Amino acid sequence: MKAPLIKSFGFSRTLLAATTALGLFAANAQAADDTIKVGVLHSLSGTMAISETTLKDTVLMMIDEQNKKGGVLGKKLEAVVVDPASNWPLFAEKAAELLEKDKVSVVFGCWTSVSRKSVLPVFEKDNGLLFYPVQYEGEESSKNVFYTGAAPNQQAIPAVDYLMKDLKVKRWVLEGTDYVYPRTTNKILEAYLKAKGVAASDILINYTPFGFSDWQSEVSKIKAFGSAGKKTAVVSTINGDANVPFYKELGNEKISAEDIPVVAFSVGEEELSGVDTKPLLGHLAAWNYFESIKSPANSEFIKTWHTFIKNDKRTTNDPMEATYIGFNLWVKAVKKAGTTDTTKVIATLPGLETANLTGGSAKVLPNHHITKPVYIGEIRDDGQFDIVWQTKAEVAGDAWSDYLPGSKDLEADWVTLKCGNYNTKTKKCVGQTN
Amino acid sequence: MRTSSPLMTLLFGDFGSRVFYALLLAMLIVVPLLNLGVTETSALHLSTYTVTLLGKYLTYALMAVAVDLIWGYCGILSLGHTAFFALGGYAMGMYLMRQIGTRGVYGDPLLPDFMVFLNWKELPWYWLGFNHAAFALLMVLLAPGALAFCFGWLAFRSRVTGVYLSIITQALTYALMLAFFRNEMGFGGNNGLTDFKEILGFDIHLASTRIGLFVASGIALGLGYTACRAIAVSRAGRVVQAIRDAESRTRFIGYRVENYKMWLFTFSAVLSGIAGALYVPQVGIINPGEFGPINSIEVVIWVAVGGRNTLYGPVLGAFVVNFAKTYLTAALPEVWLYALGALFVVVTLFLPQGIVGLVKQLLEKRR
Amino acid sequence: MNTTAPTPAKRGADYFGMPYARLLKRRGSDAQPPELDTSHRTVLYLEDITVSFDGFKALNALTLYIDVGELRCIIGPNGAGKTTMMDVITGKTRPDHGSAWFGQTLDLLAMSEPEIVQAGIGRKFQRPTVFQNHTVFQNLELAMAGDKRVWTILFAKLGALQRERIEKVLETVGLKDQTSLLAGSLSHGQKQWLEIGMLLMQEPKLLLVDEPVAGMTPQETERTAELLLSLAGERSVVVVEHDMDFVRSIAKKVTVLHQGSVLAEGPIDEVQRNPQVVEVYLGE
Amino acid sequence: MSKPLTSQPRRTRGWTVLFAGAAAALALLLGGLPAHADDAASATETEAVSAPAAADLAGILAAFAAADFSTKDQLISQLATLHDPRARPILQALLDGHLETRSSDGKVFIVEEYGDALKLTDPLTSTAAGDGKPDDFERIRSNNALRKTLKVAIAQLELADTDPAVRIAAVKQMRRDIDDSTVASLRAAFGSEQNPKVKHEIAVALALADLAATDVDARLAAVNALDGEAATDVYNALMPLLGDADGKGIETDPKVRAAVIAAVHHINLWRGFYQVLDTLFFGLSLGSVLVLSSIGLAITFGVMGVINMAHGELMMLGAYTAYVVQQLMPNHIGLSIAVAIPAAFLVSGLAGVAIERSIVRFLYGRPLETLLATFGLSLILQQLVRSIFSPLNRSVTTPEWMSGLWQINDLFSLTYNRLYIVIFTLLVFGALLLVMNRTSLGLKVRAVAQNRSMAKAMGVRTERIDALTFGLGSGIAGIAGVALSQLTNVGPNLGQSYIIDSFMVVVFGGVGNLWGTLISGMSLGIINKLLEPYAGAVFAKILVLVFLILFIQRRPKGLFPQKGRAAEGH
Repeated sequence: MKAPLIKSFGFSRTLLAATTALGLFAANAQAADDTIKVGVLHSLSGTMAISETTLKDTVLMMIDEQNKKGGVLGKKLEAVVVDPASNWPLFAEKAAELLEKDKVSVVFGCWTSVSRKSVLPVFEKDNGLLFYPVQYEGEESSKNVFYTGAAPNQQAIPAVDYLMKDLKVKRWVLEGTDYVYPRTTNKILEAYLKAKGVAASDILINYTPFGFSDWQSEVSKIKAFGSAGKKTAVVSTINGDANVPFYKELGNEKISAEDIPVVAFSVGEEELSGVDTKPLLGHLAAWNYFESIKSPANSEFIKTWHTFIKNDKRTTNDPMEATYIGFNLWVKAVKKAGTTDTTKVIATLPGLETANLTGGSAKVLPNHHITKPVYIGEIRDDGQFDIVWQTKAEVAGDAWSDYLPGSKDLEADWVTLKCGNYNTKTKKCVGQTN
Repeated sequence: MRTSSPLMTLLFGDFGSRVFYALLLAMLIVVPLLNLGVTETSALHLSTYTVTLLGKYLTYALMAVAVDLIWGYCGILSLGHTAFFALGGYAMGMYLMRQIGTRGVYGDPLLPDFMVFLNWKELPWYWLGFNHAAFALLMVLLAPGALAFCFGWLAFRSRVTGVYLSIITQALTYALMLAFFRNEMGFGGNNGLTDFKEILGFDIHLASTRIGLFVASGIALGLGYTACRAIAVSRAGRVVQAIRDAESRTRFIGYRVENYKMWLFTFSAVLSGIAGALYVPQVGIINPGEFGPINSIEVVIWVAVGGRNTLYGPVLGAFVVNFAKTYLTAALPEVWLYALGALFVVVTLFLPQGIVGLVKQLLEKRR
Repeated sequence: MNTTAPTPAKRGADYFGMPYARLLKRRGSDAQPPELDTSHRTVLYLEDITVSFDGFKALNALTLYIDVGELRCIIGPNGAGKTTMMDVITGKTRPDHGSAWFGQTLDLLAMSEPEIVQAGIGRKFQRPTVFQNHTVFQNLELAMAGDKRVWTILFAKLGALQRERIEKVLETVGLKDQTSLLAGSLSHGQKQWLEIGMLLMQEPKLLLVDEPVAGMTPQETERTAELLLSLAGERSVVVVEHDMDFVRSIAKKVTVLHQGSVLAEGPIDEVQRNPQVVEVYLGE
Repeated sequence: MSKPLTSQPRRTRGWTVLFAGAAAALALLLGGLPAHADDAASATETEAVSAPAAADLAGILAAFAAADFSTKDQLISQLATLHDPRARPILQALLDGHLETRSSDGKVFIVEEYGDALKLTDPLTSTAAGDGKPDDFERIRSNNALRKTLKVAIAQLELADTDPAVRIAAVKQMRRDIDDSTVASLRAAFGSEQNPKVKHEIAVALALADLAATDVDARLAAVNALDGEAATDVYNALMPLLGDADGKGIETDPKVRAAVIAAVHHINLWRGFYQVLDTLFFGLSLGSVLVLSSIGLAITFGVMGVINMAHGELMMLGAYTAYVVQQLMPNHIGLSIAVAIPAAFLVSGLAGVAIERSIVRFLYGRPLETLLATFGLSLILQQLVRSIFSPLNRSVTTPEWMSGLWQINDLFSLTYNRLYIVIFTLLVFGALLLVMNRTSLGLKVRAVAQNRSMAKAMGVRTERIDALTFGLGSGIAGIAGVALSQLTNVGPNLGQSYIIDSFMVVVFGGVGNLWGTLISGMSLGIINKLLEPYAGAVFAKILVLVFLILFIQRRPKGLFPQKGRAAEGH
């Protein structure tokens, strides 16, 4: 019984079988010539699906709209949607799949910092083009990535300025989820506050894990910290799911915005649509876009969105605007460059300008960040925001923070210096160059 | 040549193993050929993406074999085996981080980037030594091994069995996940370790390095498989299966059941650690998510889908489930979870012996 | 009752069910089986053993002695404590109170299950427990006396002498024709014999046999009786059984357990006439 | 301990009472006029520069429509000093967001939502002014600073309320923002106040104001008066006198400083005491959540031995049921919870029965395989919910009676939702205990669990019992989901975040023992909360897990193991 079986699995046959099997993998989906492929790399399942699914829909909507206008360069756009399932290594794998197998011209995607960090080497190696639409911690500038969300100086610092000047806040709780965005933002804020003369004992920094749901102790800690006779505010970089129980606890503990206002950097209209907002009245959020901002472009956008998603109750939010800006910038760049070739598109992008949804314009800077206005809104009882403060002009995004010792000498400039990480002291470029 | 030598029996003693060795060898020859030997324009060319993907599957397969050794043969259902996988991965990741040197964004020769912006002044003691490949390799084996040994020593001596054991293994990996999420731990928190540049002096993004890693994973799988099989067919392997079938009886004929379990568990953990160490450079990131209890359950599912207590079944299972996942997340991104969930339900309900069992049944029927 | 000394159960709770001292003592002990001293012609001493589960006393100050080479039958109604007694002897259950010695020198309460087996006590369970997925031969091979440490067993090979011993036991229990069958495919009676065979492979000084003929055909029962009789003498055999006919066919001395302690002890005829025994068996 | 404070919303409904109160307020304010008038005069001097000249109510109201926030602030102050009984409801409406302007003519109304329409009240005449369409009106918005001003302004008017409780609340409200005008009205009220409790609160307020006096004796008297008070605002006021880290702002007089130190010390003693109580309560409430989420598992896993990885998803179904019920009855939020509980029990219970009949029953005796199958099922259920309800979180409104705080005294309060969840957990537990111990279903369930074949022989329809038991466990998971919907996100990931903890609780308590589950859940909750202040939230959880792992080593069968022969098996 044994001998013939060994024979039957002789190498020639096995090799043939194996080759056929591998052929399945090798079958490259050759890009059809009449379309331009656009990759969408947002989690549709797992923990991040809550936030990212909306962005996938936004990109699909934008593609739809663009195709109605006749596409780009005479070709229709074709979306390639994949699901990295909130799994970070899978993000890298899916990025490689989009770039190497599907040969997409551009990718819109990622939400969390770790997903962006995970795909970064892939984009740099394959010379891909990624538009990243979420506010983030900065400390990065890649040739292949355009950051259309806010850098810390476009969100955190203006918000703190507002609290300090307009609300006369003297005592600060920096409450965040324990990951890189809050850590970095809080480091920057801590340095900034200290530079403004706030004593170390008036700053409380606290971290909780992802999805944290039992806020009783933390909130009572905040309450106790806030009862020292100085106006206290909470700067919240709490992420995602942990927000709802946090605000519920705040509401139940009757910590009102008049006593201890909470200004959040990750809570927008979409997050609030999952919360009963009555107890949150008056708490703050800092963004570069609010759905309630009145402008013709915004009304148009909201209308298109409602039609596309077939639901009048769906809200819009800041990362959606960032996606909108990123998409329009890419279309402009492709039209200007006359090709979808990534090297040429990347070279074309800096300096381009497109209208944002709030009446201003977004300009691509040499450091691959864009200019954005900063708004501070108070939560209304209908889950929307009242704008209580805004910057006079758009703020330029800063890749490297001036308030961190490691990065204050660093500069990103892909136009003249051709470097994302140039040390102005040593005059050297670290890492990727152009 | 004596074909009936114990070694030959060990290697080619059963049909499944022969198929396994043949396919593995074929893969190790064909894949590099199609990637490096065929021009990119050819239809036969295998992209580096595919090579990396296959390399990842190979490490998953090794992990599945390790889990099968303790579950299929000894009846220990560990729902925390990714803890060892991730530890091995972190050991490798730490080595790769140290290899970055001054090429990090802040150009610090000693500290990884995440330490620089968190204001760490010096390298924590547990990072020392990881700049040497040999030390890192030792840690790949030692870290998971030591943890498994301690855990096994505690758990098996006090006769924690069955469901209880499964659940505390889950607690173990869950606790580790939470711990590694903490930025204070010095392992990069949620972002983990990423942005690797080179391994053993080779650029990690080069196709040839990828092939090297792929081949290394294949060899590791082959050796790991052989070692597991050697254990399985030895008298110790029979003792282990005896423990699975009738633990009390085994104890009452004079075996120290806890020692057998402990050593087997430790060995399996070391194999998982090796799998993790090979996994990390291929996917390019290791973060605490790898400790996730859900991941552990998925590994168990690969084993079940392939067919446990066979060693080759889990290899098949790892490939089938992960290929399905890769394919479906791109082809049907909205509904792939239905398909995957249904696969698990159907396999457990209708294929208690997995795909391998089904094939066996069909072959027997034909005869 | 001795109230000052810690009861074994309390001591047992110190760490993983055994005190540190014992933990240390156990190192390497499975290589060298301890010496059995039966110079007083008694192989097993059970004195004042009490075991309770949730207040229910499964054993109540049980005292029992077994002589060298003796074949003793233990009978008693359900719940009399027969199986619990075996559990105590083999180290599976730790008593709340009392002492158990194997020969003059070995304190059973201080030994782990494998140690007790190595010392020479073999046990057959009530339900036949054999390794279903191993062949009959492999079952016996696994049970064979010898060094059972992991490393040794991993590289163990079967020598000619050992093969001979297995063949001999196969003959004794009458399973020669089933050598390479999977144990799971044996009949109920054959499994019982295989289990006895596995005990024999351990070369025990004391055999504990729990209900060996339950569910057997009359022919099988008869064969089992012969087998057990042939085993006594060389070693001590303790049989727990319900089947009075079977007990009568093999026993010289019978112990009757009732509610966890000894009700009567003596030759079978004498015991059967004991009015208390009659009441326990017939009155309920 | 004082009575719980009546909350703002309750009073808003009793407008008729307030009108009466406002009349009295007018009288009282006139009585306290001398002090006040000076004050108002000095205030108007500065305001006159920027504020629109609008002396009467109609003028102020008209000015509101186009005012920015700082102008609104001044308008509110003017309203409050008008001594017009009509001002009170206007301020309240503004605070509640019920003051709107009609786009067509800019006229201001107090509105009330009435289905799709608005019921209008003319604030000038306090009479009904017909209905309107929401689209025709624009709300006069307020912000944080404005709301604070509003509350203080209303409080000033409320100082003359007939209900002492309202007056106390008013004083406390005013204490939050003490300035010359509030001090003046407080002094006036102090003289005429008869109720000793209210008088005491006013005295505290005045003492707080005196802390800033230039006269040392006045300060000393104020500090001494405050010694023994424990309210947060007192603490807030005393603490800065001790100076911050750099010694800035420190009280200069040594006698006063000593008195402050003593007073703060007294408060700190009480704070420490209540902090312990707080922590224990936090522990109990966390424990209750753990118990709730694991008690269904104690049935399916503990009694039946089924490892149901979809247990979390059954909770999720319960939470979504709560959401759907609320969508169906948007006007009866309070009632919806009561309806949701049985509904969730049914939905999850039926889902459980379906799971048992279609999957689990084929896998009895293979517990580890049920784990795999139910894990697959949990993936399907999650995705199903994503497909039906979208991946976004759903908003479940907390009913009025469940939100807020039970202020037992100045330093100690319990949040209602946590309190109710503790009670609810105990109720569910008690009910389950009754079912298991006192009903024939419970008897049969236990019989089947202990000896299936014997139970079958005695005529128990074991298949039916299996399905019902699984349904019962699942139904309780659904109920737990309703409770969780009040605490956390209602989203597709709800179940996953609780599943591991649930298994830990059951195993720690001892499988098959309901009491064990209760005690283990509660003690894990308390241990966690005791550790949290020292170790931080994450590390506390890690410590608890490590503790659990070690505990299981020592007692492999949990806190309350099943004993006897049946539990051991061969």
